[in-house]
Amino acid sequence: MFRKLILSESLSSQNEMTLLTRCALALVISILTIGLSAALILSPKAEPVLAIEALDKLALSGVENPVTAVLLNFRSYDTLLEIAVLLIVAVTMSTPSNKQMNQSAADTSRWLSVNDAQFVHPILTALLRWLIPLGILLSGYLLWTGAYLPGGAFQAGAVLTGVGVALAVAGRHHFTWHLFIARFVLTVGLIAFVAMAAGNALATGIVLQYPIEHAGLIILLVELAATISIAAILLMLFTQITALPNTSERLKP
Amino acid sequence: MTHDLLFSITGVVLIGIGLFGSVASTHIIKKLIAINIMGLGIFMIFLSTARHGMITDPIPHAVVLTGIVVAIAGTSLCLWLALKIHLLGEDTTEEVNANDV
Amino acid sequence: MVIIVSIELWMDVLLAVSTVLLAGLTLAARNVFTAIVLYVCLGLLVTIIWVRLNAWDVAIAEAAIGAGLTGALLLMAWRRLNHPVIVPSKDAKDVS
Amino acid sequence: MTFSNSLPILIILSALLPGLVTFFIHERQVILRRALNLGGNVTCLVLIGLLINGVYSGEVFETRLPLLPAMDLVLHADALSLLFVSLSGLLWFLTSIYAIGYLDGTQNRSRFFGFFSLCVAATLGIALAGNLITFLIFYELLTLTTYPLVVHKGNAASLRAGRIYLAYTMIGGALLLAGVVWLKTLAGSLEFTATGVLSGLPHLDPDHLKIIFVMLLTGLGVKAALVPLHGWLPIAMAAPAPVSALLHAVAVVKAGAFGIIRVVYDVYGIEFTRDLGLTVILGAVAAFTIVYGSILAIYQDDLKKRLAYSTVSQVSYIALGTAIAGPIATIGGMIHLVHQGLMKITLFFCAGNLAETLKVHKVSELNGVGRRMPLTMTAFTIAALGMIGLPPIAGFVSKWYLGAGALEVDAYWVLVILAISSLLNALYFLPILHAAWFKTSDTKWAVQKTKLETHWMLLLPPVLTAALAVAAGIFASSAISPLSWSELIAAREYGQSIFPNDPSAAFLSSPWGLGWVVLAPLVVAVGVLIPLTRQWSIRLSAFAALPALFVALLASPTTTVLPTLFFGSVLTLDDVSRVILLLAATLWLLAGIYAKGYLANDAHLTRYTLFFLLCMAGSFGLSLSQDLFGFLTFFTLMSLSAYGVVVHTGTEEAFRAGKTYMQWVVIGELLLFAALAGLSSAGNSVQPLWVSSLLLIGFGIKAGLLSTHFWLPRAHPVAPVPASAVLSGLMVKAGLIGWWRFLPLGDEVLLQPGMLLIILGFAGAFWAAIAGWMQRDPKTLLAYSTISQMGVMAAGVGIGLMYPHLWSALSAALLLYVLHHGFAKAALFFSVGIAPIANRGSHLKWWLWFMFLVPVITMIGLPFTSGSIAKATLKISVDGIAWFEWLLSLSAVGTTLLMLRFIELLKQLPVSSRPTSQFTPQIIATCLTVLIILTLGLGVPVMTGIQIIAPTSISMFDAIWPPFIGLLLFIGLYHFRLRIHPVRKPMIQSKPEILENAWKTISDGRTSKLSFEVPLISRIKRNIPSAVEAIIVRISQISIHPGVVLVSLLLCFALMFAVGQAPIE
Amino acid sequence: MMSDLLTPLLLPLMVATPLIAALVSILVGSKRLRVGISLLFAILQVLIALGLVLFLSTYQSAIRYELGGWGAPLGIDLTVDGLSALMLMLSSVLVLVLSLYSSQYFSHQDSVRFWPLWWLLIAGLNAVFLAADAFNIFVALEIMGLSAVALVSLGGSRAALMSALRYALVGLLGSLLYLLGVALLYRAYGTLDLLMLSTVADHNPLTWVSLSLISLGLLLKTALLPLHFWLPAAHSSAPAPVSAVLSALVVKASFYLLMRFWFDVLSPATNEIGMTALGVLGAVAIIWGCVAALRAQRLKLLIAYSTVAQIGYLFLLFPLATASGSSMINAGTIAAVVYFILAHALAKAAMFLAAGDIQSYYGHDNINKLKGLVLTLPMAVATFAIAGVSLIGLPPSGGFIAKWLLLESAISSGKWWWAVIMLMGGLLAALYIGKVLSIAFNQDIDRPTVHRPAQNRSAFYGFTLAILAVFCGFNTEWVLNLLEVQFERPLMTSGGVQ
Repeated sequence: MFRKLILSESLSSQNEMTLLTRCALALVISILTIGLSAALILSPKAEPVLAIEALDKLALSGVENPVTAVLLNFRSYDTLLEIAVLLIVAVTMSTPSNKQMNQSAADTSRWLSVNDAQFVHPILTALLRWLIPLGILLSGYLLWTGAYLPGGAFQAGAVLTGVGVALAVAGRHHFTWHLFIARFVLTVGLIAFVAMAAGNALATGIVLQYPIEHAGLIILLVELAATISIAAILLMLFTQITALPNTSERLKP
Repeated sequence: MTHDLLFSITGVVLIGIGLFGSVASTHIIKKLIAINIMGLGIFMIFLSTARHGMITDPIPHAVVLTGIVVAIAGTSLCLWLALKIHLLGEDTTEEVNANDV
Repeated sequence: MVIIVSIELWMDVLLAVSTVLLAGLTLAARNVFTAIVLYVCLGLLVTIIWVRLNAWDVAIAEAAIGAGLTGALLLMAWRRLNHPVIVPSKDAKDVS
Repeated sequence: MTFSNSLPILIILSALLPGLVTFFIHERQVILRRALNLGGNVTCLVLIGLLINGVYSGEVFETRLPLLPAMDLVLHADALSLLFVSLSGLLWFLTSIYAIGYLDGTQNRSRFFGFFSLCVAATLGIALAGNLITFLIFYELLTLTTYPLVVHKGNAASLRAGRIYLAYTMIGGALLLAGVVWLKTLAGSLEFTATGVLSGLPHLDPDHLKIIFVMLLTGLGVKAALVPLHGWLPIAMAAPAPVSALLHAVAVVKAGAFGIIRVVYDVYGIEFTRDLGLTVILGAVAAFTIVYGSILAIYQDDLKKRLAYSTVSQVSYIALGTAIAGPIATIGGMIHLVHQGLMKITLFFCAGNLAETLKVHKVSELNGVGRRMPLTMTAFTIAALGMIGLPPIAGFVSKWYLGAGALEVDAYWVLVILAISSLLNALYFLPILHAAWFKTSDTKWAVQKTKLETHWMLLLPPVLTAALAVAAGIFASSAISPLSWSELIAAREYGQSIFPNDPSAAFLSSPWGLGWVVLAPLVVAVGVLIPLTRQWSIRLSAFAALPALFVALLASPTTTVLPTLFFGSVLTLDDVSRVILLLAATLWLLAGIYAKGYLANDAHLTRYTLFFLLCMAGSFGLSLSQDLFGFLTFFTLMSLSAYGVVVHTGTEEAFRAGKTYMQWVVIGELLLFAALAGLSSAGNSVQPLWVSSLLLIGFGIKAGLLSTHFWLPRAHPVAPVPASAVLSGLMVKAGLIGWWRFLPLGDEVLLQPGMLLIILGFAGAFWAAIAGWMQRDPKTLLAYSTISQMGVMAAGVGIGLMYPHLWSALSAALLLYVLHHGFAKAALFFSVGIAPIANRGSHLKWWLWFMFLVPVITMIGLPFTSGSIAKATLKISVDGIAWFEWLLSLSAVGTTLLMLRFIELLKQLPVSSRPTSQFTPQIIATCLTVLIILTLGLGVPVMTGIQIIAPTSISMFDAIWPPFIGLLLFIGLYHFRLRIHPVRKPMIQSKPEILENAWKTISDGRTSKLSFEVPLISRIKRNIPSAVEAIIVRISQISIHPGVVLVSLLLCFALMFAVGQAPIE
Repeated sequence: MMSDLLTPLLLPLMVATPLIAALVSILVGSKRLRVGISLLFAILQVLIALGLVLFLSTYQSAIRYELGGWGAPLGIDLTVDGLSALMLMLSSVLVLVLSLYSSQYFSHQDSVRFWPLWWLLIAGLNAVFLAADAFNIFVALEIMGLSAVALVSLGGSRAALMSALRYALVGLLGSLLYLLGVALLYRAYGTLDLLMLSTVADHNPLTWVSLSLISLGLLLKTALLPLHFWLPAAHSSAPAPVSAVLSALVVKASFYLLMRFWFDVLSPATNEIGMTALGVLGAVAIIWGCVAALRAQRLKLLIAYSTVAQIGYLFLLFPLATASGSSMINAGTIAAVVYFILAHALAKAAMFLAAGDIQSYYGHDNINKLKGLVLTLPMAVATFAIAGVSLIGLPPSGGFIAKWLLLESAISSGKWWWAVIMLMGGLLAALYIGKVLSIAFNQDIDRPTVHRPAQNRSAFYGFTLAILAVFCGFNTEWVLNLLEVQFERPLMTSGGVQ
């Protein structure tokens, strides 16, 4: 079922599955969906016992926004693993230092360096002067309100990535990711989380259990670190994909 | 009460479409889109269970958030792999190598 | 229990049907570019559904990551995939 | 971990650890590797020694390691495991010495010796396994460790062999695993208990057990090479020699057989298996394998392949032993485990030696190899004879117990199988021996550089194992011999107390008294073998008979019992054996003196003297020994060494005569084996009819009875004169002694055998007379006269069988007749030797002719000669059976006819050119014999105390009329013979030719390249029509010949007469 | 007393150590330092696992650790019982040996990316074995899947990348199906915790649908026959230590989850037909895997197909476990399958390491060109042979014990046809291993072209793994009574399981 994988659009047309198989497949899947929806309709929804319990314990969690409480307090282990997932993808894409990108001009000594790209987007550079501060402001706001209103690390991180992407697309700036500072920024989220877990274990004897009084502050700090690293990782995803050299580095025979 | 039932049904339909798309389409990007649609469907079922009239259950929200991040991570990894293969340049159609059934 | 036939319900039914249609269209699209664009629209539509389902955090995240970043990634990847690969001969690097 | 439960695991580790360490030793560190290996061997043997005396003193050794919740790895040393452990330990020691010698200079030896020790560790594990699971684990480990050994050489053939070996053993292993698991679920724990685990458990569904048994049997059958599963064994011959030696003699094949024993005895329990009827399946498969393997072996030209097929058949003896569910058969099966191991490993060592030093692989290339590698070939001969089952060597002991065990449960078909397989063994081993020793080698081999024929490491093991095989045979009933061990096991298996051994004579007299009689010639024979004392002992060889003569004449009647020898052999000197010993001693003495002159400048004198002495020892032993095993051993020793003498001259004709002689000897051997086995198992109850008839025919072959006499007229004349003198004079009498000892003469009436004997006897007498008369060569004539005289004696014994009350007088008469005939015939043969001088007309002529006439006259039985006295006493002892007297006199007519013809032929002998001085020893010997004949006529009653009625007038007349008629007949026929065209070749010869053809077609099958079984069947199909057609042609020729008509007339006349006269009461 | 206070802490530590190791190996610059630290962490991980196992075997009670102190339904718990302790022990030991092997297997360039991914994969593995929350399992599966894909793509060749892409797509689809199953469960029972689910779950259509969805997702990841197309390419083109860990542990982790869901969590929803269906698929997998292995031209491909076959063996557990009709899960079969996992993991890892050596020495691993291997790489051949012994299930290896227990339970439950399939599988395995061995022993060849001088040190690790595979055949007592340690079911309202 996954045997055929086409990369270039031109070839994808002739390799379509034959009509017959498509119909058969459609038939099977529609039966499955009808079955599933029937099961859904028939069986009653469970009482929101868990929801009530979560909302009761919200006070203890140190934040008002129930989603952030669940994310960073009740089920903080999930979020920890979540950031680890992001880190995996970041690591796979990190190119070792000596394999030089072919943007010769870019200065590879600094994380964010300005290069004199020949073609610069006039409109985009103009827009940037407005967009970047706005983006940063917005992500800071989202981070801060996360505790009380919908918002939080992931959303703030996403907005920050948007800013970064705009910068990269504009063409004047170039990110190099193999420096220590870059690698540190990528891992700061996970490091903060693990440090918090260990710290809590010392403080309250149970891993990932916040001391009640400082919960809010610790959560905020961790969210900050998480936002930075999420933003960095997502930005890296984007730049690495776009920055892949166009010439084919055919593997040594 | 019927709102969430309606949305869970759409979620299921989305899953169906996503599954069909992921299997039927051959181009890597269309496959990834289909998989993302399927993810959206699942999230829709999750979130439709979250709404109980007045109380909204935060657990599914956290789950869906994590789900979205995982989805983006998976998709970007696949794209990166696809590009690396593309850059190796040879024949772009996936030729089934001889002894690999 | 009487189903309150209210405006919201109709709005929701419309929303649901349009999402399903849009999803169908994205996959039925012939070329990849339209598929990506339609997917971005689908992302936005789904963000509205999340709002209807009172899941605000998810809506923001979906808008930023689901619609924004994934769409951008797919577009960039699509562009790189369609460019013919220049075997490392002597000519200059790609200008784009 | 006390010592008692750590010893088994220590034994296995002593093999395992050196193996593992050797893997890491570098190729070049030879000394370290050898030290490690031999060190491991020695420690293992020491530990086994400790184990043996531990178990012997009743201590229990068991190691228990937890393996699975309900089962653990158990190593338990009981008597049965001890048998196999000691065998493996010992043979591993010898094989590793052999391997070191065989492989030095080749590459990756560390790997070889590593796997070699692992393989032995697995075998030890199998031996010591306490329950079926441990057995299975080590069984599979054995497969794994033996595969790299089989593919050691790495060439295509060994790889193919490895692949096939793996295929067979893997499937076998899977079936075994399934069987064991199924059994485990049914029966819970599978500990090996003495009388079987399953017999105790109630409510076990029998047909489940049957299916499991078949599965286990197939699993084990692969390794035990039962027929359908034996395919891998011959192909695995591609492995190097030490591997095929260890694999086929000790490790793999025995593991399978051992497994079968374990399953039948310790898992199912022998009675339970028998009730389930499973022993029938096992027995059938084993029997078929035995026969099939032997037949295949005949057709293999490659030596190792032939040995492989012989292993296939031999191992099934063990299975057969287990299948015959009797205590004695069990012992047979178990000791065969050890004996076959010893013998087979010797054979493989020798095969390896031949391949290694002379690059000889094919049986057809073996001509004369005995001369080039005497030691190896002697070991090979001993082992081969052992495999055939000839007495002194170990093989006989196990076959004897198998036979006796079979009769105990009266499974007669087993006896038939044993006989057939021994015959087949002879068919494929004897040609090798014959080619090796008696044929001259046409290919020239690598000249022998070293003092010894090959590297000492290659020579020592086969010689040692051959010695062990012989020792296991000779000292069978000693304490530590495998036989007593297996009795211990069988007793445990059957839960009975140790049952009494058979013929253990109670009384005991002076130790080694009569032993010296037999030992003297053997000592001198050894002297001949050793180069320094060779010349001296050849000169002395004649006087080796003196002690026997001294004992026969002067010693008082005594008995000597040698408990350790064979099964406790008993030598007694009573009046019968005294007379025979007297005859034997004198004849050997005279023949010895005569040979001095006759063979003075013979090239093969040493070989002749060796066989001469062995034959002498055999005959002395034969006459004295009372117990079955002893008698049969000496009987075989005598007949085998006689072969050496018969083919001494080395002419083509001698070889053919030797071959026929050997064929009949082997057939006789088998019949006697079966008969004596029957006799021993029948114990003291009435002797069953088939036993006595087998005895009759078996000894009849030796005594040259009519239908089985073919070898005699061809073998005797071909031998040198002194030898044929003894052959005719004494060895033929062995048959008679046999009847004497074993037939129930004098105590019960055996009508039919007696009748048969009389008919055959007299028919033989008349027929031989006619046939002898037609001969051209005096020695053949004398052979025919022996047949006729033996016929008369046989008839006498027949009368003894029919009228037991006459036997006491009759035996005395027969003794006298034996003496008379012995000396007379010897004198006649001697005269043939010196006739050439007499014809030359030297001054001695008249004196020589007188000496020739004396034996002739005594043979004819003229009055005042020992002949007439013997015939008269015989007539009187029969007191009044008229027809017997008539026939006796008629036979006298025949003898006279023969004697006259003899004189005529003597005259025609060519004149010899050698100076008379060289003939002096021959003349002295003939004078002595003639002197004895004369004194015999007069002095015998004084010495032997037999009362003789004074020669009355009637007896005088009786003594005269038969020779007179004989003379008339001779003159009449003289003319008749001149007119018919000279007879090409005596027509009576023709029958052996048919046999000859049949034999050639079967045995020559091997010269054609027979690689696989299918062409064999087509070959037989092609041959049968040609053999049948030849027979028909021959018969047609015979019938038209006038002589034949005359003879058949006479025959039926004699028969009618005899039958008519038989007393009706 | 002191020890039982600290031991629960070991559980989170078990997940934390690999994460910390990953972080450190990202930040650290030089390769030598990175390798040194990794080995340190590997040893630490083995010690923790040992601590857990010893605690369990002495106190015979499972441990449950509530992260964040919130308790089961709301918070996430980490649990360890006999089965997971064993799996942790196995994976830590294997990881230690494989880390030693890969310390000098990778060039500097690759090792930058290898070590972090390696540790993240192990973090995922440990998280799966410790998880007690349905969604947590999803995230852990995701970590494991993505890092595995990344490690496979390290191979660098086009085949490696293509198989990595296909593996990624399969992984994503599998995870999503699993998530859908979890969503349905949450919708029906309102809780994500497995223990709570097991008490509440009963036989209604929704549970059955979710179970089948979860199973479908996990089957995709375990590569049972119809869904196995991605495994051979992925496992054979990945670098040696990666393919070893993939075959030995990653595939087994999803099987472990299947066992958890089918026997612990949603056992009321399981029915006879489902069980036998899995059994039949397993049987077909055995036969098909062996046949494909026989036909494979490359050594690593052969070993990968043999993994497909051996996975078939594992699925024989389902028809046999509840064969006796009663809902009682007979412990014998579970023990047998655990033994299979143990023996197969060690043997397969040893084989892949041997194949790795052969590949680095010859430059290719085309079986037909490997004549005379026994002369050039004796240690590799020894490893391959010994591991082969355990795969075929010949005594004295662990494989034999596993086969024995499985055969015994098959025959005692009267379903002998499974036993026949097992025996057939053993023989077929013997075929393809025999094929390789007979080529290796073939010595009449000229000198092979040396690609890279064989460092026999690296062969040593494969050899130790093979020896371990054989030695775990001995005193099985200790392993079997460790498996007895299970959670005592809180006897809640719905009938519960035992």
